Amino acid sequence: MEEGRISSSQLSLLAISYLIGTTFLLSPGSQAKQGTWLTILLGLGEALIPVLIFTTLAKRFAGKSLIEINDLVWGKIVGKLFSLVFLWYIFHLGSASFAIFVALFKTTVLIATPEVILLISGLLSCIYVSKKGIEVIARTNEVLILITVLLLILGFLLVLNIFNANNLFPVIEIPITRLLWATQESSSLFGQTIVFMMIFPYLNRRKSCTGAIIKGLVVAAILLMSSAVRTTGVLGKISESYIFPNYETDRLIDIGNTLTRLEILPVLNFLTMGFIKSSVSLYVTSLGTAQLLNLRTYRPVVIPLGILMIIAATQNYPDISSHLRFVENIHPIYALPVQIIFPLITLLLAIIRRLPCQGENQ
Amino acid sequence: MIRFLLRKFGLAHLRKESPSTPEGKLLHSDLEENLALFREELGNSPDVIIRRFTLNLRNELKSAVLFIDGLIDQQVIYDSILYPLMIEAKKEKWAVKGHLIDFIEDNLLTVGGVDKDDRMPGLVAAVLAGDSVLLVDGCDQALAISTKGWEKRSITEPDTEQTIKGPREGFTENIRTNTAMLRRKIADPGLKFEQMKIGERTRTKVSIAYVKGIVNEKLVEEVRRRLKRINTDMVLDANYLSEFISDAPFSPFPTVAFTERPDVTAAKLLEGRVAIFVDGTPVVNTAPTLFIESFQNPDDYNFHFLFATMIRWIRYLAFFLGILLPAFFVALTTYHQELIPTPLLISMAAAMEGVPFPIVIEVVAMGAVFEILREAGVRLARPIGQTISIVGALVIGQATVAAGLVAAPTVIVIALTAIASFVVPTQQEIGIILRLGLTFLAGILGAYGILVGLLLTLIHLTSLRSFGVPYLSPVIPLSIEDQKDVIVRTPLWAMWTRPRSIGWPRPIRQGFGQSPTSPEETAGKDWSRPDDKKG
Amino acid sequence: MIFLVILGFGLIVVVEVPSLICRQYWRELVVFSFFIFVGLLLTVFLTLGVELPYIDVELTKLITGLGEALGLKPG
Amino acid sequence: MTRSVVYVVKKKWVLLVILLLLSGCWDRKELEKLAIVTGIGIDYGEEGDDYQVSFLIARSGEVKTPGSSSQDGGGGGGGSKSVWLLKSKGATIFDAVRNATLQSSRRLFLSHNQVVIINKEVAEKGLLPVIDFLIRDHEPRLNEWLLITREQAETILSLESGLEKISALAIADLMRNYYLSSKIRAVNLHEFAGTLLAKTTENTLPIIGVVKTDQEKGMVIEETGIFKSDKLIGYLNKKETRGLLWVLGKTQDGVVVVELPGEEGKVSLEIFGAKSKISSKVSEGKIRFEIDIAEVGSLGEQTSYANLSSREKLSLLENLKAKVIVEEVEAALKKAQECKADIFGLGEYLQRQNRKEWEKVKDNWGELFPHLEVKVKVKTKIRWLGLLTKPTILEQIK
Repeated sequence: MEEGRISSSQLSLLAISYLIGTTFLLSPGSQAKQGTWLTILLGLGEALIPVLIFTTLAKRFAGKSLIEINDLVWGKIVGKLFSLVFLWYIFHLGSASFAIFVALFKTTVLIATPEVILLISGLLSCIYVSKKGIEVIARTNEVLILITVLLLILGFLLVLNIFNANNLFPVIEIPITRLLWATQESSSLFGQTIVFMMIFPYLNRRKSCTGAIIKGLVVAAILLMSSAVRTTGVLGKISESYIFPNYETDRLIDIGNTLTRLEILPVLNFLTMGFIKSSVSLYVTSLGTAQLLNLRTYRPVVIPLGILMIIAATQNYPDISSHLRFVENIHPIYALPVQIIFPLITLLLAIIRRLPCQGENQ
Repeated sequence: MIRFLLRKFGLAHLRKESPSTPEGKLLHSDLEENLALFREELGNSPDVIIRRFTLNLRNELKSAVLFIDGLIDQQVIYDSILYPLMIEAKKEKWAVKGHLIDFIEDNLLTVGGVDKDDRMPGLVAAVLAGDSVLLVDGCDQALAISTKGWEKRSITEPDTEQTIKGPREGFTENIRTNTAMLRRKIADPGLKFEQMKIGERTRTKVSIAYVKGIVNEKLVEEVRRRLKRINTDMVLDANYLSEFISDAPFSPFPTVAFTERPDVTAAKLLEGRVAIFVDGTPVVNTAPTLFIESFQNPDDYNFHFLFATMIRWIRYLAFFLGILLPAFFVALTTYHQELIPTPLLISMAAAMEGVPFPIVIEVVAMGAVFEILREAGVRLARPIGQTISIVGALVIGQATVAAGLVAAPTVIVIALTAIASFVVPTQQEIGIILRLGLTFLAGILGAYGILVGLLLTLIHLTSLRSFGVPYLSPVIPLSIEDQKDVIVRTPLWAMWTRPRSIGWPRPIRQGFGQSPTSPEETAGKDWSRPDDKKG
Repeated sequence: MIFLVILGFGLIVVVEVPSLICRQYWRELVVFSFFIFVGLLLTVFLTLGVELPYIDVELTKLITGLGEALGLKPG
Repeated sequence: MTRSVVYVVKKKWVLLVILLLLSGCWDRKELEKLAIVTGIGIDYGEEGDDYQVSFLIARSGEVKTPGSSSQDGGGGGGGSKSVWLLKSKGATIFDAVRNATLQSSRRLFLSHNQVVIINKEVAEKGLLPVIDFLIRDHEPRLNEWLLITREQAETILSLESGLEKISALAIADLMRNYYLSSKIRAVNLHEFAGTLLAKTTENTLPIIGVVKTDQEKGMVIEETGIFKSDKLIGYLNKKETRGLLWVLGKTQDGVVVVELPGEEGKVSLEIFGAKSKISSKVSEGKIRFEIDIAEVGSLGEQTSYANLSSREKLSLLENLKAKVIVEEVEAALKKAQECKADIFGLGEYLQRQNRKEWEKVKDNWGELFPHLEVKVKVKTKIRWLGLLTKPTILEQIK
């Protein structure tokens, strides 16, 4: 079904893009105010639990995707049910990523342009790259992430003149329960890496999946933390009033009254990350659907699922702030079954049933 | 799908039948009959010359030499065929042993290449290729004698790929001259040429060249396979082949490279590539081709590496300017005016005051005008080309701005783009396509449109392969070792491995650590190559 | 508008289906048709201005409902 | 073969979508169809609560470019004006912005707006309704300068600067060069909004006024307004303004003039830069603040005949300078305490340094602030003497 192979470093890079794809704009844990970076760090630690669970599962069934594992462990019917929930979750993530970028564009640069045009033009590239397969996605991502990191460093340097370290203190201004919840929020974002359960079989060294994912998580966390520090340092208290704090930070860039209003460049750059997130989601959803329904190739379902994805994107939320609340309050619970509970019980049952049998593990 | 459609529309008969290979007629033993056969094949063309003479060996034999005027070297025919057969043969009393025709071949003809054949097709092909055919009455075999010789262009510097410090020689139209030039560059017995004839009517000589021991055998096999697959009437130029053998026939990016320079060809062969020579054209195809090859100029290796690196950056910059500048200009002036510094914005707005068209249309129209000028300049005779540029500069540059039809900034942008697009000649065509597409997208969606366009291009590029090698390598997939000739051009003594991205068996190019040092340090140092077979 | 939508979907079908038929991928064809039909239906609904539920809102309802059923207070 | 045909069809499909896309360019705004707003003035309208918003629009047609060969050479002074002051009314700012398009043939473009000048009366009623639009909308920049005026805001915008053609750009440069005198508290929209969100810190904004000479009117930064929340309640004069800047650590350049005891004439001491450190101490339920200011400067000018280039003289000068700075800071403090407005952000220092105490007092900080005990310590240094070692004439010629 998929002939391509990717290396473990490519997987790490994909994980980075997948994680920072949308979170760059809606910085996670921003309810923690100045402590955002701390919640990201704590969330990273917490996210190691689901990551270890599902990578253990993946290693146990090397060469099998989550859908196939579910089928093996749970039998045809229950397994397919689990797989369906998983696929829905990934589908939803992809559509949310579309929706967030449309929201950004509709409020900042392309106000009059119909949503549909933005969605279709974005979808075109996603379909194109998804049909080309995981190898092309991974390679495209290599370029994009390089540019992203360079631009992030540049973005840091450009705001140094308006950076105020005083804004970073006091670190913890909110009650500890709020802080823990914010940690849970960022942890559930890191847990989204479960999407790669579908991609592990195409690693050229299958045993390296844990390391690759954790590397990706750490780098993504560092990037997110640095951008959180930058945002709070530049914006201060007002950062919590903005929907897109990172975007507002770039709006403030002013070097010698010549380099000003550079916000469009970082926005486009974040968009490329969102493009990778949507593409990986679309690819995984298509591949998963094909495996679920025993198709010979996933390519025919890419376009229909892509269309459904952008329809879901328009129907994701009534307004962006309600999505923010969703990410803050509901997503941590919503993600729990997919990220932890299902993989965990699957793993336990596999251990009990002594699956996979000898010789099957190839 | 095409088969499906063809079946559906009953167009199956349009599919070309594979050519039947008839055995060909055998020669008779009678000279006149044989000549009649040739006349039948070649017709009564005035350039087909049949020189009858009497071969005075033991007894008088009617003979004839048949050749095509213009393709042969008269001197060779006289000195090496007619003189020995008509004059020398009489001088001695020969004792002919064995077959007559073999005897002639062995004892009389003083020419390098002689082939014996008894079938018409081979002989006719030989005549058409410039050989002479010797027919002797009573023999049902004939000799095809190599007498090729025609007007040749002398070796000159190629117009399209000029260098400042490099050699001043370029390939010519003659495949033998070309392969000889290559041999002179690479005196290695590993340099192999494999010849084949492609083109049912043109019978063009095509040579695959590679250096055995450096090249990947699978690559050669693949090139051979793709070339053998070709079944066409004519091969007149290198591009006739490359369109048949390229990996991505619809991609506007060139996946087979061209060069007119023997030094470039030699360098590419020694990196493990395969070159394809086509008779009749000074252009040589090399494969596999990487995207970065367009940015590597032979002069890069003739200058100091720091300067070469800087020039290479300029080339990258110019390439991106050539593609992106008009699009950025459109996006900035119609969508993202906030990015322009205020004083500049005000003076730009002043310059565009009263211009009747939207900027996108202005940019596209001016771009089209420029392309027309360029095309006219290329096709016209050189003196008139001068006129074109003056007219272009005056009319387009000055008059339209003065008349208020086009804003001055637009003209500046188009002019800069035009110059920038000439810096990387091999990617020029793709540059034009991309530029136009991106300008349109920028006109619709601003910077977002540019991004979508660039993303699509990037995806396309990453999915491209040239003979199995990813087109963007060694950047994607990243190969740290091969970065020595991408963004920077490292010193030649530091390039101690051949580029790995193409994947040949022996990567070691030279001994490690040969950077020039003082004599004391040099003493006792071993510069032999590390184990060559390891890779 | 509806015309444009149908034209668009028709184009997709024209592009995708022949190769499936050609390779005799019947199963894939069925799945493709199903999804494309759902997509077309939803798009037509959207262009006609039919109010469809929002995913986030429904999920919020579902999860708060579940939480209340379990006696927990969300957030 | 099959694949390649699909590929072609796909390409055509992409082209078709692009053609469809071409049918509309929704957000396109042509450069020559924009009215580039460089300054906004906000006054109350005549009837009721309505705002009158004035826009200073650069008339790009009148701006001379070197290439264009227009008839009336001789700069902007002679011919038509290079700006257009457009006034419009509306119930809210956004309303007024859109009402302006009833008068303007071109679309108002706010992204290059440099200054927002607000009438004093508007500021006294509260700035929140004014700045919300400016922050919420994507077009105005966050680093545009906010200024208050006692005149009508439109009058300020219609002034002509001696050097610049567009007064708003002149005002923006004035703000950017605040450090040359360090007597202006330059605040941009972003900083103002950020301070509004802070629990204890209050805002300050510069006041701009009109200076009249015989022939023309010019602009001048007069003093600094003190805000309580978003309402203007008091003023700092120039001396107090610099007192504020000392505490905020924003003094960069400027001149302190001192008189030498026992000598005629004055000495100007140039400021090269200053740092401030604020520390809070809580003892027996009382909150005390200490402000340490460290300043480095040079001898800029002397009008006396004394040779000042000896260490003793210099340290005398340093002490005098420190005294002036202490005076300035204390004056500012006094004014702030009178207004019950913590314009220095002392509350935030308390929050950082004594979290518990702050939690207790944060809700009635306004009442507590006037009674705070604040100690000011200043360290100054004169490290450079300019290019002279001594005055050209040492003795006064009698």
